[in-house]
Amino acid sequence: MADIPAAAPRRFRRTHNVYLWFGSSLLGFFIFLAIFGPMLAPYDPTEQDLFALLEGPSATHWLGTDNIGRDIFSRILAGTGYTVSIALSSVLLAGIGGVALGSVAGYFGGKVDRVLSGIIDLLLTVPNIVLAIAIASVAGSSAMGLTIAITASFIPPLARLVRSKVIELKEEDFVAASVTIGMSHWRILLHHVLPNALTVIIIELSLNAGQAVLIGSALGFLGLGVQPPAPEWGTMLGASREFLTVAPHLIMAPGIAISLLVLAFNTFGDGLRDFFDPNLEK
Amino acid sequence: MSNVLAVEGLTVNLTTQDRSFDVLSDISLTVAQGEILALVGESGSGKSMTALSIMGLLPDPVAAVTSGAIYFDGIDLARADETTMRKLRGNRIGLIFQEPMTSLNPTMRVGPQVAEVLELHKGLKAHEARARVEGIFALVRIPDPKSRYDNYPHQMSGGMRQRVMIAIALACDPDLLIADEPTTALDVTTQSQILDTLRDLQAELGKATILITHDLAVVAETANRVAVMYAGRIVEQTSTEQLFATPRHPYTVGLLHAIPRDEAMPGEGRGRLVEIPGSVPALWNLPKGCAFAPRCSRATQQCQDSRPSLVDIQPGHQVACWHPVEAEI
Amino acid sequence: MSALLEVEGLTRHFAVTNSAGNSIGTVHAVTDVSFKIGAGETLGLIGESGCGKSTVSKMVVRLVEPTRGAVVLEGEDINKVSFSRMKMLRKRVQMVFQDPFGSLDPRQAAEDIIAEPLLVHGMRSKSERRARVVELMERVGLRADQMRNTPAAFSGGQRQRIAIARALALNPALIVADEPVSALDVSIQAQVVNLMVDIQKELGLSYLFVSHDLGVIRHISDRVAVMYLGRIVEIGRTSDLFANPGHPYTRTLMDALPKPNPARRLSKKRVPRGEIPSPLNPPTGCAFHPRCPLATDVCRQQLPALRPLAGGTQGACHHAA
Amino acid sequence: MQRRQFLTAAAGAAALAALPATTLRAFAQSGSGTITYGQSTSILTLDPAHGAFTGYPGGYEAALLLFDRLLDFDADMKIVPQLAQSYEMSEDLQTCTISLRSGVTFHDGTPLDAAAVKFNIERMMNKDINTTNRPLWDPISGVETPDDTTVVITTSAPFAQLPNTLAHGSGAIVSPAAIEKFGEDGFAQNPVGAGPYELEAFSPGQELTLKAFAGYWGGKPGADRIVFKFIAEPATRISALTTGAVDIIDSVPVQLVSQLAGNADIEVINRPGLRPIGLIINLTRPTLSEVKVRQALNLAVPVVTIAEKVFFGYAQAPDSPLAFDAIGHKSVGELVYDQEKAKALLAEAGYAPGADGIVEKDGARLSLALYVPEGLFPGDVAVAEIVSGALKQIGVEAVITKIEKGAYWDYLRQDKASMVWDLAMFGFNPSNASGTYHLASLFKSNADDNGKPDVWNAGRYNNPRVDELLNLADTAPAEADRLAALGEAQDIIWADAPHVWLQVNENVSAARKSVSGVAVMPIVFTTLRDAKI
Amino acid sequence: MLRFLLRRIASIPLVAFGVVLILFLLFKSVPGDEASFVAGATATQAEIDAIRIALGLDRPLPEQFIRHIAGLLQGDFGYSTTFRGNPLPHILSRIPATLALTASAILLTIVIGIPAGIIAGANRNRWPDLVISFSVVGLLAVPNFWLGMVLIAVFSVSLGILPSFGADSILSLVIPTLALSARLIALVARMTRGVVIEELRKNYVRTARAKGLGSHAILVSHVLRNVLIPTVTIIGLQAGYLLGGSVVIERLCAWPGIGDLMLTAISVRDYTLVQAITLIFVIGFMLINIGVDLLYRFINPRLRYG
Repeated sequence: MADIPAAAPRRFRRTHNVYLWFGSSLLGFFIFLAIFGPMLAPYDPTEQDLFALLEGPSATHWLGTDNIGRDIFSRILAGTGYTVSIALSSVLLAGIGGVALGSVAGYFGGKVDRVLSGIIDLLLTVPNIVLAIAIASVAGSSAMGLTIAITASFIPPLARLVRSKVIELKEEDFVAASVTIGMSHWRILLHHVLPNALTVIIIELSLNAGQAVLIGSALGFLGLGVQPPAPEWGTMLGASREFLTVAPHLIMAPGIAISLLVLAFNTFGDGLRDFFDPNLEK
Repeated sequence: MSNVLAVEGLTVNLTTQDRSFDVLSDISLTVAQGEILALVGESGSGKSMTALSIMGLLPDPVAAVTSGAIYFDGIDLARADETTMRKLRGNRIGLIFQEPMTSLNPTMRVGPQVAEVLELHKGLKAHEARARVEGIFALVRIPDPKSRYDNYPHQMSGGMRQRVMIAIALACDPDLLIADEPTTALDVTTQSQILDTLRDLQAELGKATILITHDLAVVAETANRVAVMYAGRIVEQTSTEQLFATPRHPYTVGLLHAIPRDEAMPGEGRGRLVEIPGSVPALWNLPKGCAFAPRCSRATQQCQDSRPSLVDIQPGHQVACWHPVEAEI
Repeated sequence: MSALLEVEGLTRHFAVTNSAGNSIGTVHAVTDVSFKIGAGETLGLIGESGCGKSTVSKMVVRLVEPTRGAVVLEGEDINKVSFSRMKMLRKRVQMVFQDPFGSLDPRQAAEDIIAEPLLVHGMRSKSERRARVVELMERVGLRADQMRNTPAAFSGGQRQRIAIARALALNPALIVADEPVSALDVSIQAQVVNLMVDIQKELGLSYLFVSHDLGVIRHISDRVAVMYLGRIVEIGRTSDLFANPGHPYTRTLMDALPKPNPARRLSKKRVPRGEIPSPLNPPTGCAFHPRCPLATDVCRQQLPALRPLAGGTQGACHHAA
Repeated sequence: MQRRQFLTAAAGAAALAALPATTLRAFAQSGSGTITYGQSTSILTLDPAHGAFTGYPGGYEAALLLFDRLLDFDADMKIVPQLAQSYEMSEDLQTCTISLRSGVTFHDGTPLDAAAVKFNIERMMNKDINTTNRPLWDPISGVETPDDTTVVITTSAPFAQLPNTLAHGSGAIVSPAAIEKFGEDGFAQNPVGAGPYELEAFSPGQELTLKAFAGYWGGKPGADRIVFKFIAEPATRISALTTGAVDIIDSVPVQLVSQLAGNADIEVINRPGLRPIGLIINLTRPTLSEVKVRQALNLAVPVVTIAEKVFFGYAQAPDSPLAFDAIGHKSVGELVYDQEKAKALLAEAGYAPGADGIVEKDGARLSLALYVPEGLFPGDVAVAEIVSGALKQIGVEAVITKIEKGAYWDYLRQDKASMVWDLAMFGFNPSNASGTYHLASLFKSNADDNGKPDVWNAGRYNNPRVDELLNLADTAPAEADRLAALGEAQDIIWADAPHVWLQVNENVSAARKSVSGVAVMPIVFTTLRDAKI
Repeated sequence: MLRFLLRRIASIPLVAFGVVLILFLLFKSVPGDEASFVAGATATQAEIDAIRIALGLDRPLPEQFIRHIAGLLQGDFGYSTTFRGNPLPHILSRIPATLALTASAILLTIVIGIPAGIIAGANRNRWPDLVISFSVVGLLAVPNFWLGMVLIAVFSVSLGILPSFGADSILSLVIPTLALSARLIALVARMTRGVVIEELRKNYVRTARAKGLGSHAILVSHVLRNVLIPTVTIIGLQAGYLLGGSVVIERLCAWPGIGDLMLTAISVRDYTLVQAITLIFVIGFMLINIGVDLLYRFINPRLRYG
């Protein structure tokens, strides 16, 4: 139907995007918790009650207490901020790095591309959690170290994605058209290529944010995360491992919190993808 | 000559996420044995939909026949169940598609892709089928059929692949052949070769054939009869000679004039082509009256208010127009 | 007529690698192509897929760098000028692409697409730009009230009009049109061809018009060049070429083209032989020899040069009269 | 289709082929006569010269079976002869004469005679080979072998702890022939000793299999085979024990003891340890050089509650710088939890609460950097978190930094300028059981407080009287005098509070009742020497 | 094919060199004194200095790197504090366990993920698809180590029917394999579903329908192979995830592979060992990808008959 104008821009057409609706609500909920969680928490997340250790859920402690008598519910709430902000900031930084590297390599090609792609491919051969573990062990246990580790492990795959998308867009006639009107390459890259790659990048970043939560919590679980007594979820899981047999409820709350947050990022990303391109299959 | 296929008042509805509309409205046509009927029209006119309706290959559940019938050998294909249709497809109705580059399975050798039809419908064993397939390859002018049998599609040129598609369609000696834009994706020299083969096969085998194309020149060189489609309807239907000699529908006239012609003045003058103003309306947003009225220089209030139906204006020449062009050109 | 554009010995070869990165040969996309286009003239470039006509058009606007040869625009070799000079030269040559979907940035409004060349070449005032856009849109038959729509809201024909408006924005001397109407329906094709003809009459610019459609080429061109496997096999005035095609390939093309004449249906036609060889390993000698009814040993061994033929065209054939 | 089946089959075969032999070994083999011990720490090296803190105490426990020593500790840490038939310290505490058991051979058949013992002791004296345990061996100045069964060891100064050294894990006697055969580097993976069990198979960090040594001088040991398996996870260790996959486990997390105790097939074996855990206070910091502040810190931490609640009673609050069972321990005080008094002491020291609740003096907040290793001491991070929480109550901020255990010692033993911590968790295990050794290692003043600490006096405690008393405790000819000196030293150190005293943990192991004779020693080790199945 | 293989294998040392360089620089930037980690807890300054000289840590960085590379070429990965020497034999002895774990995870992924994706794709928007897609969304959100913990809690602790640790019997593989492969199964199922849907839209499927083939026959004899081509690539790309995931899962389940060893190495700051294992992971990843490429060429006739 080459000659039939699309009646309306497609973005106004989709009203049944369950993923986007669900993902953004859940994500909104987590962001709300990240900001207001500490205020809502019934207890100070570091407050200990040595006479109420490893207690199960009760009216006083909704999700029970941990091995030194801290209120798990309060810790989960207080931990939301860590996890959400580490995920978002690392993904944002990785996005900036990945876009810079990938677009320069993809657009300008030639020697620049060979050098940059060489480095990217090299880093891609290191499994990303291994890279993150290695970097975390150097960067040290802190929110900053964790962010650096996750960021660094996400830049290579993002750069590769951006590069291939940029190469694809570079072949488009509208880029050729911009060349023929005398536009500079930097301007073409910034005004025509990157804006058209943006949706792909945003979708990928959103999905990466879910991955960042997973990798961050895995590092926390392995003891490479934040410093105690910060209530980071992965670290909480790592600490509750010892009590798996006596207090299995300890692993439930952080595990479910992580899963829900990942779910939120993933479905939000899927929803965005459906939103921008309903024909793309996941 | 008996009719192999008779389509009567076929209407097909398409439902998308946003809207529901008819892609085909009240289509009636017949194809007789030994006859090539051309369905011609621009993109979106519904010609391919017609082919898919006959084959029962409408995208389910998005598109569905809402009224009308498609009679083939006493069966109403519009109402036949999937089992019946499967027995007909590839067996008694052969279909050739537009894109020979993608219509073959890229991971399967071409011979078995033809043999598959024979094994399915004729119960042949693989080794029996092979001999037959090689024969059919020869029939459709594929040189060196024996070695070509084991080629993968990517090892063949577009023209050869289209011949393989024709071989698939002809393998079971069908009663009806539907060729959907069989040469559109091909270069002009290749197109010429394929059209030549189709004409030869028609002369040899005398199938009832529906040729779907947007190219009136292809119609002129190939078809006996022509149905011109516009916005989901047939607007004119007659013999090829009649259509080119005395087109009656303003749209047909416009199409014929829009082609840069042999007979028209050579280059330097660069006179204007006759253009049809405007563009094809969206099917979900058709005007109340004649769909062509907004682009038609002859349109009157009547054309805008009510839709003309397809009527005989002379024997064997049907036009759907309130103000047909006079029989001269 | 002094030449606006002179193309001399233009050659472009691509190294081809397979998916594993192994070199599997060189594609001879374009070899030794020369032609001239005068002011106000239209040169039609015709050929089947893979003949190199698109590559030629891309080299003329310097989207592809030639392996050898020169593209001389108004006396300057565009591959040898400075960066800033090139920017100025770009104002003189504009391009219209085949795919009206791909050649417009889907995120830009029509106005911004058409105004972009103006902006790039220093028209700072927004109101001036808008005035020019309105003028251009009207010139190509679009309503100015559609200017804020993105390409998705336009039909294929309308998009091609936007592309033409953009090409016109800088008042070029030459427009390279690469299959500008191939993706359009017949009725729309006529509209766009007419538009281009009208504009040429009005502004006196030149076209390099690339197409595989003999009818369109014949209609619009002053002169026609026929390409086969990367080389020009025949070139000449349109009337001469169509009246007396000299090269066997030109004749084959014309024979192969279906005519809207039902009388031809029953007559026996000359059907081309063989298939187009791969440009990866073109045949020796005259590339057309495997398909040529006139071919002899000399055709297999020697590359024919362009020479004047009896019909008034120049053809590269050992045997043509 | 065929191709697909082939691929599937190939992948399957690859997976099976990839399984190591040990992986596929079924439970069947661990039948009669085999004791399987699930250890919380891995065995990486089996050379007694390797201190191997990384694998401590896993390797020591295996060494107890592989190697015999001249002397041994009994269950109460009393020194008893093992390869020695008898030993005698000279009056001046500078010579020890040992009479060897005769006819003892190593697993490789070579004789364990005086020459072999001399070789071993000289090997441990060699600083290039034995890089750890230096305070145990440095005092030794020479070894003589008057005859095949007599060894005379001399020290450069009076050294009452020499028998403790010989009974210590590093005193294990290895086969000189094997050292020669495998080289200094190779021996660690191919150990040959004269213990009741000899090496069968060893994959470092995973599994060690020992089999009964037929030629053992003490007769056939209690099991045909003992398998040491490294299982880091407490929960998996316990499920392994309850399912019978292993017979013995160590380091039962205290929270799981009650669960195990309820199992009729399992016996919990626990023993108070010799390692008091505490926080070394960095005395080079002006704020912390004030004893009132240090006492306030001690008063602020609910140590008794920690012992009872966090460690479920499997720990005690100390009453001395030494653990209860250490030789020479004297009860010198009691740990009181009194935050009001702590606050008062801080106020006396000139601190007043600031805006955020943290006390200040001259505008400087009392904020301390608390360093803690992860996984080196029982509940280390959790205890640090509790301390931090408790100190907050009296207005002292303690910011926790946790360090991988491998790097921790480097942080702890820095020269003065590089000390980044104010409080650092530490616990010293006197593996030769000597209280004198313990206090000397921790509280004897350093030769140069600006450089790295000589031993473990990382906080730079310096009290000449304590130095004097500790010297006396090592050199006084009469045991009573030595003990008195040690007692007084404990009094002084306790009052000076150079550490925040925390807890003395019990060592808890568990065994299936089908296995008997498993013992837990105060020095952390679980010994299987007398284990029977 | 052979040339391709040789070329790919030849690229391994090049990549390995780059990775070695990156790791070398990374770990040289670690704060703290390498020699004192090696020397241990009770070493004196003199001893630490001696070690520094013995290990060549006093030399300029480029020289250290050259020595490092020279050592690697002779199979000497450097001085590991954990093993007091070249860690290579110890790493090699642990490779089979990691291989067994990752191979069984890949196997499970192929056996479950691909069919699930095909079933979902072929029944798009009907209940089998909804069930599978829902599970996929769930599995993709769950951290693998938490899944492992839950599996241990349920099957080992509560039910006592599966061993939770170590590598004693084939049953020991169950929990780590499930925990490791769950996410990959979900990913592969999801991608396969997408590929199936995409393939089903292609023209050759329309041709098959026009031949009179039923949906099942089309799926099996036409679509399957076309689906496998991209799917194999996906599995290859995810091999990195698998190797990385094994680090966490091996630690959780006390599976004696190199991932577990890597964490031990990190906790004792044995960076020689960390670097060596990372290098092994990289080489393993490349080998898997070469294998996948070969398989890809094997399935895809376009590459077999260029």
